[in-house]
Amino acid sequence: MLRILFFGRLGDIAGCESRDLPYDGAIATVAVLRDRLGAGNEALARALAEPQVMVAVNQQLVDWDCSLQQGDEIAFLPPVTGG
Amino acid sequence: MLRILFFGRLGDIAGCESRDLPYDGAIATVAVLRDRLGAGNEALARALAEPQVMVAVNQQLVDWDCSLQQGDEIAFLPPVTGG
Amino acid sequence: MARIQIQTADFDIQAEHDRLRAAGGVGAVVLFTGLVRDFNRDQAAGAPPVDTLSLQHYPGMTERLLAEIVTEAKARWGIRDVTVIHRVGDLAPGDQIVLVGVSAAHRQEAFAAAEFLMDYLKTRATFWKRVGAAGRQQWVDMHDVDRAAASRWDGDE
Amino acid sequence: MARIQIQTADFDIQAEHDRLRAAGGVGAVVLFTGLVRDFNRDQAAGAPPVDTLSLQHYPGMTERLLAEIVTEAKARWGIRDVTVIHRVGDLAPGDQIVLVGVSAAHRQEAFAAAEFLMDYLKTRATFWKRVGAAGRQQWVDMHDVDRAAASRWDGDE
Repeated sequence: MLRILFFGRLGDIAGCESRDLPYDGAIATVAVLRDRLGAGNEALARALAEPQVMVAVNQQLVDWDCSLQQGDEIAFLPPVTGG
Repeated sequence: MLRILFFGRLGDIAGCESRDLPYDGAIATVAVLRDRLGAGNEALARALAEPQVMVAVNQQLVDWDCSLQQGDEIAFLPPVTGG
Repeated sequence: MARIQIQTADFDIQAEHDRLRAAGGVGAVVLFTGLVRDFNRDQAAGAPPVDTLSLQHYPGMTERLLAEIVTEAKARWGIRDVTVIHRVGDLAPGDQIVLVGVSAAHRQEAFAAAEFLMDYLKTRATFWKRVGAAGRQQWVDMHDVDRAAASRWDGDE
Repeated sequence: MARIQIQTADFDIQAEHDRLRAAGGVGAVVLFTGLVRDFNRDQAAGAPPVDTLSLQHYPGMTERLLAEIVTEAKARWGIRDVTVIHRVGDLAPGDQIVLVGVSAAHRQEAFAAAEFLMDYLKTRATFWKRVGAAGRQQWVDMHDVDRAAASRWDGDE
């Protein structure tokens, strides 16, 4: 299983703040996961492809070619707006 | 009468924080006053001649060639150290 | 020393000031407080005023990022103590939202570290604001001015 | 708005913060507090620690200079409210000595104005410090670092 988190407006576009996805070996990288999540939702595909969106795996910022493992937590992060 | 104020270490050197001096027309400018005050006290003459010492007449900073009038308050100010 | 808090509750200025002041050799305390304003920087003229603000964050990751930012500030400046408190959840205009406090021997270090912490907090820490105005909810965009403010610290990394 | 005070009494951080926060449209409050340290910047190694500090000022002129500095800060930055409180008389290590507070819509203005006020206060306002260590009284010299800090604001005058 992969745990997927959408923060900020990405949650609105995804229709949820978190979801689980069965892990399979074909989801080799975060980029592959992003494409799979966008496949059924064109607005989400566009939003996740925006250059300012960042991704964290197990709470560490990573590049889009980061590989995934069973049990990983993947968070999609729009530009932060705290403070 | 002229009212003369010495602040900071200038008070220690002058031996007082304030003194009155009878006004006479010969004290044409602040520079003349400074020289007269230093005439009897070489340490004070040296201290008042230091380039960082400033002078105020009636609580306004002035140049050394500022002219003086009966009743003026003249303050000699070493570099400030508040805050 | 450092105190890092993410909380729904309000914070107490006097208590935080007392804590920062208690570190040894302190000559300067800088306290920054951010408040919920009743307007937005880029708000169109005539737009309804903001009446609610809600703060989301990424639990776990936020704490770790704030700790990193504080560690970086302590490495850059000789500071005595640091406090970062950020509220989450629902807030109203005028509410206190964030506090950054620094104590140091001298004011230059305290000011620089506090500004650095705020700039990095605004551009790195995983918080997201949503505002409501006249019943309509909207996620806030990152301000270009904040990005520019944070980038000024990059030169000497 | 502005509050300028020269006083022997201590000041209350919470009350000053509340006052600054009460101005309309405030998104940021910066409070600077200066404390009497138990050491001097240029103190020789092994010198006895400072145990008393006494502050002299030029009544009337000081108030006028502080008002000028505050007016200049308000002309340079869009700030909502300003507080400057400076204590005079006898103080002890750890005591609060000066408070500069600024409230503004945005943090950049609040930080810049507070730093400007402190830099100018340190180099222009007619206060003089005398410290005592091991029974010996000594007038404090102006720090070169303060002169340099103040001069950075001169470019855009």
